[in-house]
Amino acid sequence: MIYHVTLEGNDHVIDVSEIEPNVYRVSVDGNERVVDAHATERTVYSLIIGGESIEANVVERQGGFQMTIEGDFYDLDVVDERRRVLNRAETAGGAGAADIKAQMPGKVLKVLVEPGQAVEVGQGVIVLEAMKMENEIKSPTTGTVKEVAVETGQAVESGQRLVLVE
Amino acid sequence: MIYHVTLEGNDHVIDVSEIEPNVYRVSVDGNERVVDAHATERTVYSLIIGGESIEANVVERQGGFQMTIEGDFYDLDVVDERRRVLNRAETAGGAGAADIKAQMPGKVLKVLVEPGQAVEVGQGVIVLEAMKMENEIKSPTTGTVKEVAVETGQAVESGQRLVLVE
Amino acid sequence: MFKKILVANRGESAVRVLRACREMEIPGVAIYSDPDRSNLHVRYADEAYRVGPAPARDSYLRMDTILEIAKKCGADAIHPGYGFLSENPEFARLCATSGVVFIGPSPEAIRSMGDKVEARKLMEAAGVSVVPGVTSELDDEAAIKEIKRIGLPVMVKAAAGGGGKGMRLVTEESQIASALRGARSEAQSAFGNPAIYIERALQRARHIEVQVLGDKHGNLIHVGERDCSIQRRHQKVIEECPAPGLSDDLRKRIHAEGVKAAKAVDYEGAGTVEFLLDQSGEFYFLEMNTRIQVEHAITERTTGIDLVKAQIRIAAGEPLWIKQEDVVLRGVALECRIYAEDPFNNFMPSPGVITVFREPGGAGVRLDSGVYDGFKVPMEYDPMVAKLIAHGGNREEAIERCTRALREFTIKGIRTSIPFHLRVMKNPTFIKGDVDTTFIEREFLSKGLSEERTHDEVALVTACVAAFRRDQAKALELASGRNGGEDSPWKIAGRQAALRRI
Amino acid sequence: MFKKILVANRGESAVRVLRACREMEIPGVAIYSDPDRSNLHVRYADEAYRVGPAPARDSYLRMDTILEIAKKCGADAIHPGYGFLSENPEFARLCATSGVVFIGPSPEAIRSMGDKVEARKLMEAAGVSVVPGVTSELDDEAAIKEIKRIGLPVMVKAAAGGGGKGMRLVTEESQIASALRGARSEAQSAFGNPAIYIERALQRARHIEVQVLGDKHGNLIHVGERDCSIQRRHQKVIEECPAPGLSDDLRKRIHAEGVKAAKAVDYEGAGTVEFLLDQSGEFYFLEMNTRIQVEHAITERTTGIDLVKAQIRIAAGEPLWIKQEDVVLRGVALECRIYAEDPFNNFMPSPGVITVFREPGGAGVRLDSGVYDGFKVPMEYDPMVAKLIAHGGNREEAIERCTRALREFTIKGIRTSIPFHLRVMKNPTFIKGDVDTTFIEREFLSKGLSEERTHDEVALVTACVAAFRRDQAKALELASGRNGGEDSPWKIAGRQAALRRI
Repeated sequence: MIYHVTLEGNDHVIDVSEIEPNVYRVSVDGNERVVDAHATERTVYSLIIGGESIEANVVERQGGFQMTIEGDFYDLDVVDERRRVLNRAETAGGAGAADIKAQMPGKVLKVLVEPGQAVEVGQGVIVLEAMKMENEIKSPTTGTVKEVAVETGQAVESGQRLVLVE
Repeated sequence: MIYHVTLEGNDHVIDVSEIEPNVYRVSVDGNERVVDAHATERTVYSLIIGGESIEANVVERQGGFQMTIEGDFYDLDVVDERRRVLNRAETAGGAGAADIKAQMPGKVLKVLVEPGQAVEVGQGVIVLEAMKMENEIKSPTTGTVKEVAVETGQAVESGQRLVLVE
Repeated sequence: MFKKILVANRGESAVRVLRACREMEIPGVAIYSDPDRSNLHVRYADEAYRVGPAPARDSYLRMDTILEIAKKCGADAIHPGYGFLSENPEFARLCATSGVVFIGPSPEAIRSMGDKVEARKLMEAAGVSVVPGVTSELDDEAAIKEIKRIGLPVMVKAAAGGGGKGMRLVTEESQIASALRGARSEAQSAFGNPAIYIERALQRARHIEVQVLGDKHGNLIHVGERDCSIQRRHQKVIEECPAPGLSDDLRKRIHAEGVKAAKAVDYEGAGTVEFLLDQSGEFYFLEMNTRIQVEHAITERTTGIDLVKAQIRIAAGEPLWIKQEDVVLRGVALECRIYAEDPFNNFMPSPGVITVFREPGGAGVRLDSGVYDGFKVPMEYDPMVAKLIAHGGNREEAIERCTRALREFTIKGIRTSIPFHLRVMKNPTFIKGDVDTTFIEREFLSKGLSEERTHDEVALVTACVAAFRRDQAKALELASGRNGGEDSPWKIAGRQAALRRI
Repeated sequence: MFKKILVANRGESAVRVLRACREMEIPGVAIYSDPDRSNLHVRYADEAYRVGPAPARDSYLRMDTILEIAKKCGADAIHPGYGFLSENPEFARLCATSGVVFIGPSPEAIRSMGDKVEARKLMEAAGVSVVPGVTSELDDEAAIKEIKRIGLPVMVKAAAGGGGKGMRLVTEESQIASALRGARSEAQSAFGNPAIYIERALQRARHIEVQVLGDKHGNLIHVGERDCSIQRRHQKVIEECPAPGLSDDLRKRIHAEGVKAAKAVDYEGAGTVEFLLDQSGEFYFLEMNTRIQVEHAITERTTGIDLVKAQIRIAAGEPLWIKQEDVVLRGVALECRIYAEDPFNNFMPSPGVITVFREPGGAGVRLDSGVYDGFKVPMEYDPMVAKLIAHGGNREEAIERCTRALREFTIKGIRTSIPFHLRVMKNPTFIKGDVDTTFIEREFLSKGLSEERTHDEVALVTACVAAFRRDQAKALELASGRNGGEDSPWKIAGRQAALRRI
């Protein structure tokens, strides 16, 4: 089975086949290896790759997987061939808008921008309070504020849109 | 909802209704109390009953539940009214046979009885090996061996019938 | 001894106290706010009662409700843990008038040490060096004058303060006005009191604190010192016992000053006298914490004294059972405070459900936590999820053990500060013991902190194996005659939840 | 120091050694049999290699395969842990000839102490008291004669023995013949050698053992003693360090004899000399274990010395870095061996999947285990799942802590010996320290052991709440338009497994 994977902006083509239960032949961009992968605690894999023993904590998300390996965080888009073609068609009409979402549940303490305002990468747009701490949410892109979806004092859920920048 | 519960041979009639989420009115043989019951780790309940905080680990089995509370083990038959009537009809034709089953996976080291033999309560019938230990399985009843379902050297699964005594 | 102890706290702090109760065979009572119903401290206690809704002011800070619960359940003593009501003199007084023993010092000791301006005066009177500054409340005009007299840099601090709130560092004259305004407004909102005072800012000072134990019979000893210089935003992150690199003479003098300070308020119970030690070897009284502290466990590990049980015995009237010469430290202990926060995203809080919780174990490791596998870390309270304490025969071994334990400690579902602690353990300046309160800023924040993703290959392989297994399972389900496409993820989740709920 | 260490063991024992490797920053290599692929030691290691199928003789006892793996991966040392090859002189010799360091004593020391008859001779020659008996191999006729000479009761023991196998107690003349036959046959099947010897059986003796450390440069010290009298079927269940109630003089004499015994075989590394202490205060050499022992952790806790790291340093040629006078014990440590077995059902093994694993924590608690939440305890190996070590300032506090930690320790899915340990902690005879090797038999087994079900009401209530929630969830599903009755539990389980497998 062939997957197209994007990690940190780099695309890879990966071919996976099962040799025996829990053992896979995996070819990453043409380099082949045998991977012994066992699921242990709910979301944790124990992997042995060429003798090296390592653990990965894997959580599926829409269109890919997130994982931690030795404390570091990886976020990967994973699509198979069919889905890839579909995705291309869907995103062809889209634009480079940045939808700034709450990364945790909290309370909006301050709104720092208003619709129509120009913002730069890293500029603060919202101050959220959670767990007794104030956290400034920054714009990931340079552009213009199209929408401010929350107001001061409002409670927000994780994943809720705060600001739309285009 | 009314349940008929058997614990250690004693029957109880218990009425349960939900007052608010996770809070129940439970009447045991006519004695009523309010129970605050939250599920925590996979099979563990945290209960608060009249201020007392206690934990129970609950696993469902066919026709009832098994649980541990402060390290001690409880095994309960739980049926609702409808099921109770059905059960009565089913077991009416049954007899007092003792089906001696393997309580753990293991290997049969010795068969100590043969069909037709008389056995007493506590008499050894099978020697099973598991985890480097030999364990003698004893008859829970006095009667006659009707069937020996395994042979020496055979591997058995947990729950598999070893001997039938009537 | 007490018949029943109510623990007026939550999470790790409450579990710590409840453990001491169990060891002493005293029934322990928990209180909980609504989101804390399934918290470990509730499950650990012998009894548990609801205290109110999520906001602390409506639950863990409700003195009247807490005393009512204590009376109702027959508790004859209350342990406040750390935080919440632990340094509230009014609560200590209310306990006394309600006939319940407050496990802690007298209301007077809490009050004098809680008012930082009064504490400075008391210490000066007792002959304890305080950081040069102004020991009186000041209006803005007077403050500006005093700042110029003392000379920059200075710290502007809330008189009612503590915990790093209402503090401003002033290094340039132009910052004075905004620092005064900022400190006052933060002090008003945090403590309901805008009063401030001025201290000289010590450059690259170390935070050294002396643990003391006093009884109700006039005995008071120190139980060694700790170094808590590793701080971020004035919050302690890593603590060490004993403090590295002090000469015997300096150590003895700091201990003596700690005892002197505590005696000045006739201190009863466990308390901590905090000092700033500057580069020249001079040290100054900073404040006294009139409660057990988060970092008490490292002192327990090196001295073998259970400080929480000591608090309880002292509050019950027992005279101190150890003499100063019995206090002997062995080895070195480190504590890492593990927070639910993302060190690579500006230490952003990371509440959520813990999906995997595998604790470190083995030689020299102690873990104090208030969470468990499947626990939902709430967004309403402090983000500390656990304290890891590592001990070794010497400092090198303590660091090795701490590193090993941090690597073992697996918390999934939320992000934690574990990777940050690991970097501190590998930092050459830390390993040398060359720390001061600017350590984290200098060594990490100013240099930027980013993840070291050295396992891209493993990530790629794992993602595809996971995708493959998912797709195979789906295909299998389809083949078995079920139309997997019909089931929305919600329905499957609903069924799973239903199964789980039994 | 070594470049890479292969750990020729599994489970808790392997994890213990791998922890030491991590602290020393030496890469650690695990080996695993087929059922152990997901074992914690495999996940903990830097590298892991399959060694064979389930039976130990085809995997963990395969000397050739293990040495092959060591060579292939570049390991220059092998740590055998405890059990399996740890006391196999042939393996130690093979390592030496293969150019891999065996972390343990010389093959000669292992061999002389492994042959119990030879060990008795050696000890007698060195002037160490041995249990009165016959130090030579005997045919049945000679054995009967000797038994009559020594006088009943006697122990018939396997010459190649250890671990309680091939042992028979003879209290009446009529038992002699069957005891000889039984011991020989068990010895033959367990050790491949039917040779036996005879010792006088000491009545109500205590098992006291001395921990020693020797280097390759002629230095050898003791590291205190332990009491391991609490045994069932000759297997240790609870151990204590130091041994309670010994006079200083007796303690010193036992230490001296331990050192004398170890020196007689030029002992290198960590080892244990076991003695039986009778009611009159006389003590006799029993045997020497030429490896690290399960219960080493309690000595680590009271002395502060990491014995596994000490083994590694000694094997690498380092001279001992501690002198006898540096060995100072602090407080008291207890170890409970937690087995997967049902104490209320004749200690029947209880393999299976651990569904909840909540570890004890807090002050004075150390946990060493090789399992985790979701782990399937295999039926093929030793049923020990964890070792709980509790330390206190004195014996009373150690027992309080141990009790508290046992109550915290939650293992679900399998039955464990935790409830049994809790009863020992509450037993007045144990609390007095009045223990000997018959303690468990006298205090528990002979009186019968049954559960104390004091929570019938809670059980009834919980069962019905669980049933109610299940039925409500089912009704909800039906109401949402799905026919829940159509789904067999197998299909639901299958779907769940598929979801879990991603």
